[in-house]
Amino acid sequence: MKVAIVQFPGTNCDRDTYYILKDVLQADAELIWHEDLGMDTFDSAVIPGGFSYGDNLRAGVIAAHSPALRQLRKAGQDGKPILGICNGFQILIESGLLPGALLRNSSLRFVCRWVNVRVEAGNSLFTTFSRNGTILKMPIAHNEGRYYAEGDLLASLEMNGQIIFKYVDEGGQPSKPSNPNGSILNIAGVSNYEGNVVGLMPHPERASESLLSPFRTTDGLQIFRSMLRSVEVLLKR
Amino acid sequence: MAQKMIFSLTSNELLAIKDGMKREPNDVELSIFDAQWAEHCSYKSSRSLLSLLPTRGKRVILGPGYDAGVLDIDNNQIVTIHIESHNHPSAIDPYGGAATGVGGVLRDILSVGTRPIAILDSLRFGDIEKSPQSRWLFKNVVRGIADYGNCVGVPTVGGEVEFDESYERNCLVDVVCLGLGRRKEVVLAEASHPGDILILVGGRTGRDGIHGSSFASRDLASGSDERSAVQIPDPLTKKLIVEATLKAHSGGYVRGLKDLGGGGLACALSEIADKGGTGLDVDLSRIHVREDGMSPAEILISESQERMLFVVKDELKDDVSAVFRRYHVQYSIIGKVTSSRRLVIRVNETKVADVPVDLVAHAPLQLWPSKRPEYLDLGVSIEKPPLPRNISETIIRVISSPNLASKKWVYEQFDYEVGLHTVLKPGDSGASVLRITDDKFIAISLDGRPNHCYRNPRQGAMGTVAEAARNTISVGAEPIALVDHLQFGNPGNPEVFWTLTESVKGIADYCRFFDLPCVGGKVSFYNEDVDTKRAIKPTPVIAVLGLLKGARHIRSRKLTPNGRMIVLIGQTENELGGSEYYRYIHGMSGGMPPNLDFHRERGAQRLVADAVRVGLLDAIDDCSSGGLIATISKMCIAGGIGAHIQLEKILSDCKRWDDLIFSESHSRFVVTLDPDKYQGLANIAKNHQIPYSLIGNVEGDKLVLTNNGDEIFSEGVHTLEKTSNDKIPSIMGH
Amino acid sequence: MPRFRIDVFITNKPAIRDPEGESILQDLAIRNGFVSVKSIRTGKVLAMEIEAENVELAKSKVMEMCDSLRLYNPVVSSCSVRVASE
Amino acid sequence: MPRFRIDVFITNKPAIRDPEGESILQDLAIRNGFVSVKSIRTGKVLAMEIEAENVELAKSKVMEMCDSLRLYNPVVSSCSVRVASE
Ligand SMILES: Nc1ncnc2c1ncn2[C@@H]1O[C@H](COP(=O)(O)OP(=O)(O)O)[C@@H](O)[C@H]1O
Ligand SMILES: [Mg+2]
Repeated sequence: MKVAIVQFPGTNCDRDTYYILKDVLQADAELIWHEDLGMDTFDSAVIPGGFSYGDNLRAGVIAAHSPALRQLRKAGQDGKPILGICNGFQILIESGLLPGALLRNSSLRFVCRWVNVRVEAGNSLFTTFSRNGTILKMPIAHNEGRYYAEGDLLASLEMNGQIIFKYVDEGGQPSKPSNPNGSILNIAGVSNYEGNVVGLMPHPERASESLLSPFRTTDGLQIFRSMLRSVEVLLKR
Repeated sequence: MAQKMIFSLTSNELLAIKDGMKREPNDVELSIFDAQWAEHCSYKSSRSLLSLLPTRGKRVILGPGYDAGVLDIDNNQIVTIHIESHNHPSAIDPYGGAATGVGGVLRDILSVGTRPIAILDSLRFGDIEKSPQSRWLFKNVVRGIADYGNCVGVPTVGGEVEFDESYERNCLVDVVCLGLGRRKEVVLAEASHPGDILILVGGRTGRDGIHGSSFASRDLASGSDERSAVQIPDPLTKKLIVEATLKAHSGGYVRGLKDLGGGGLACALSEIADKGGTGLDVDLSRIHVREDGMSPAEILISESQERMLFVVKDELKDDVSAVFRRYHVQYSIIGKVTSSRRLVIRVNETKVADVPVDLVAHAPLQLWPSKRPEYLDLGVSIEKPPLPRNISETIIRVISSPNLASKKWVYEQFDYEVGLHTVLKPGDSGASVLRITDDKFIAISLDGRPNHCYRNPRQGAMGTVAEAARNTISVGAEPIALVDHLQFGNPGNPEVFWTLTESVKGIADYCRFFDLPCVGGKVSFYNEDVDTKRAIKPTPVIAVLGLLKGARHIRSRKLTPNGRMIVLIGQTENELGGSEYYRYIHGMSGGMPPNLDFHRERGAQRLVADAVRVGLLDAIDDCSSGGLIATISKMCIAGGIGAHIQLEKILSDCKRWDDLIFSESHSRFVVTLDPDKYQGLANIAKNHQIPYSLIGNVEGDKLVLTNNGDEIFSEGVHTLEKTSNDKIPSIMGH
Repeated sequence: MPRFRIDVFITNKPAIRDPEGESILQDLAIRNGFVSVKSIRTGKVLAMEIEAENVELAKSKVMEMCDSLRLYNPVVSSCSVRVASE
Repeated sequence: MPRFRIDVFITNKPAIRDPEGESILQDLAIRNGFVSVKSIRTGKVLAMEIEAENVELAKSKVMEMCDSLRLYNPVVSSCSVRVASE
């Protein structure tokens, strides 16, 4: 089982994600420069956070046109689990692997803070270790994270269970003050229709060691563990 | 079209150049001298003073004089540190100026072969409550730092912000960067092997920033069109340069490395040749330029961002080049190292400059007269301000003043997490704590106390170091080194020069007494209003770096559960000169500033360090700006829990409640502990002969002050937090 | 081949909120007395120089690029292309 | 009072670099085969609606606002005002 961690010019959470997968979870992960990505040799991929191509024009849009995305699209169609974190989410949105849009935060400022994220779809490939309603503490750090989708699309996301994560308050409610960027319905992460491609704005890799968590939590590990488990299950099939 | 050259060289300097050259220099040569002999590059006004600072220590591998200080933190690991300012560029283009300031200090850390792992920023502006200009500067400076640091993926983990009228026309934007590397991988800014190849890497050379370094060394012309000084940030290119440089370096390809900062290529070339004891032969026609028709002088002094100079072995140049190509980083092979001890510049075959390295690299010292300012004596004995009638309102106003209010609005714009190092984050404590390994940490605190320095520059500077050191001790670390940044007006003004001299002596005194080496620094002059000639308050800014072993020793200011005792270490004196209380509530700058007694300070620091080591203490914070009340309220807010403080228990000879709670006396800490451990603390305090008093308890959800049983203040911690958090957003509009 | 200057304008669709425009209107313009300003919407311009046989081809090439490279996000923005006046 | 639509354009001055435009040109346009594009510079548009007696007054009011509220930094950027075509 092998996980690709894809690096674009400007990706900056690649080494962090690698550290958590490789050193903390002992998974077979590999950092791979976007030009060299061949998904035939990988069973799963993570697009980590950062500022691919400096967020020029729009976060994620330039990377979305790179040949690596052709590889990832194919892998997605083959059912391989693909996770986009922060800028990775933006890239998946811009390349059409995930639905909707990510707009500039309504505060018009970059925001870095720890938030509560509620698991909406505990049965997804990335949440098998969590249950519906589980609250995960994770930090966000982004400029363009305001999730947006229009009427029909939004309705179908809800209906198909494609909304995977929402920002919530301490009481678990998706309230206005707990929404850090103005996302519609407090959406923090979504999946594709098939459920094997997921993107989220919060950073699970920064929430995977108790030493670095203000709450001594390791909630981010649930997402990575779920992913690794799903890969295993898929491989056995 | 080439711009006309404007030189800032003095007539004495011109004479020295002619003497040294034994002929008339040409314009290209003059432009090299002009760039290298600018204050910014040569330190001609401050060099002799800076030599007062102790720079050696058991952990110091490289001290001042290199791009960054290098410290041994055991097991072959090193930490590097440097501080830079970008005051003048930020004043005219706050966004680009601040951003490129971050870019500059990152390059310094990279230049010694280490990966940048953290940024801190220290910012000073005029009164944002009154001045739209200062709000505009503040907003754009913060955004500039954020956009740059966030994009290159180096976390901004802490800093400070201060607002004071004296910075209305001269904002200060200081950035500290820390790096991490391996001891055997330190690389120097030297070209020491004749035959090696010089490669210029990174962005194209254009006309930006031409005269930037001589510009930084002149007064800031208000309203003038200093377009040429504008530097455009390009963090994406920087990120690629960082990765390419570290990759090339880890391949063992790099023999010397130098960033291009103030003074551009001219300064970089003369410095690497001087340090290496060699000469250089450079062909400007090889350089990748952005604009046509640049003159040789313009190419030499251009301050285009995102460039590095590599010195590599001839036979490795193809391997290195391959690394740059992989990261889409542009490069040109521009020349080679010679043994001539001359800096020879050509355009194709034509020699356009030929100067002796020794001459250009060593600007003649500039000596300035010095005179003690009169205002110092006038302001000492002042009448006490009237006692405020409304205690609650006064306390709330002070602790939510822009200087003391939460800086969440600032640090939430910074990615302070990337890199997985940040254990104590902005807002958690006075110092930030970074993980190096799972049981080795570094702590860093960045502080400036210009209002104390204004009253007494020597005491103020010493106190600034002490405060930064106490902040690192408060999180459980041991201070191992500092860097300083000296920001003053025009050194030609004898009063300014006197305050500079005193400040340096203060820092040096502290370093010597505490055996704390100064491993780097920076000087910024001409921070004065061109029209009124009024200088900023003397502003030495200090970053103290601490080392911490064992995660269990990490402490923060977060108050811990009900029932803990609150102890104030040290004695509260009637010292309110230069205090935030006097400034903000009474508009006063006079009075006696806090006095630093080295023996007492050392005792208090050791007491806390010892108590942490044996596990006696829970929350810790040092007591400084805003006094005891500001410290306690920050501790309550950080912990989300209340406290009861009994003023009559505080050891002090202050007669008035306001003096007592707002005094900024040094050598004090607020600590909390389990009542069972009180005796242990008492024993340690006795060893160090340091006074302490049990002043209250952690309890409830309010901060309550009583005086002999009478409640004089009571406010919910949530309300305090909200008031503190809302202050800056409400001033900034949203 | 001749060169043309084509401007691409990218703006949020009318139905999509534009917090930046709102903030410039409310927090800056109106707050500082410019009350005759009734609305502000922000957008992005890309000023391009392109070689083409004629201006029509230049425009259509740019248009093609806008769509195929997603210079704008069709979910939320619209895009228009104009020949620059001077 | 009549309403006018005025567009404000804010771009880096010609002599000042625009790394964003350079990156869009290199990493997006040229990389994906649009090699006839020779340069791209980015800028910002503010589309305003303003009430004024006539179009000239509308324009000058907008310009005054841009200057006094520092909607752009004259050291780095230039700002121009145009009446929107439709
Ligand atoms: N400019 C800044 N950048 C990043 N963090 C900042 C900045 N200013 C303040 N902070 C953070 O906010 C917290 C409070 O800072 P400050 O008000 O100076 O109090 P103290 O120095 O007592 O902690 C600190 O953790 C500090 O690092
Ligand atoms: Mg401080």
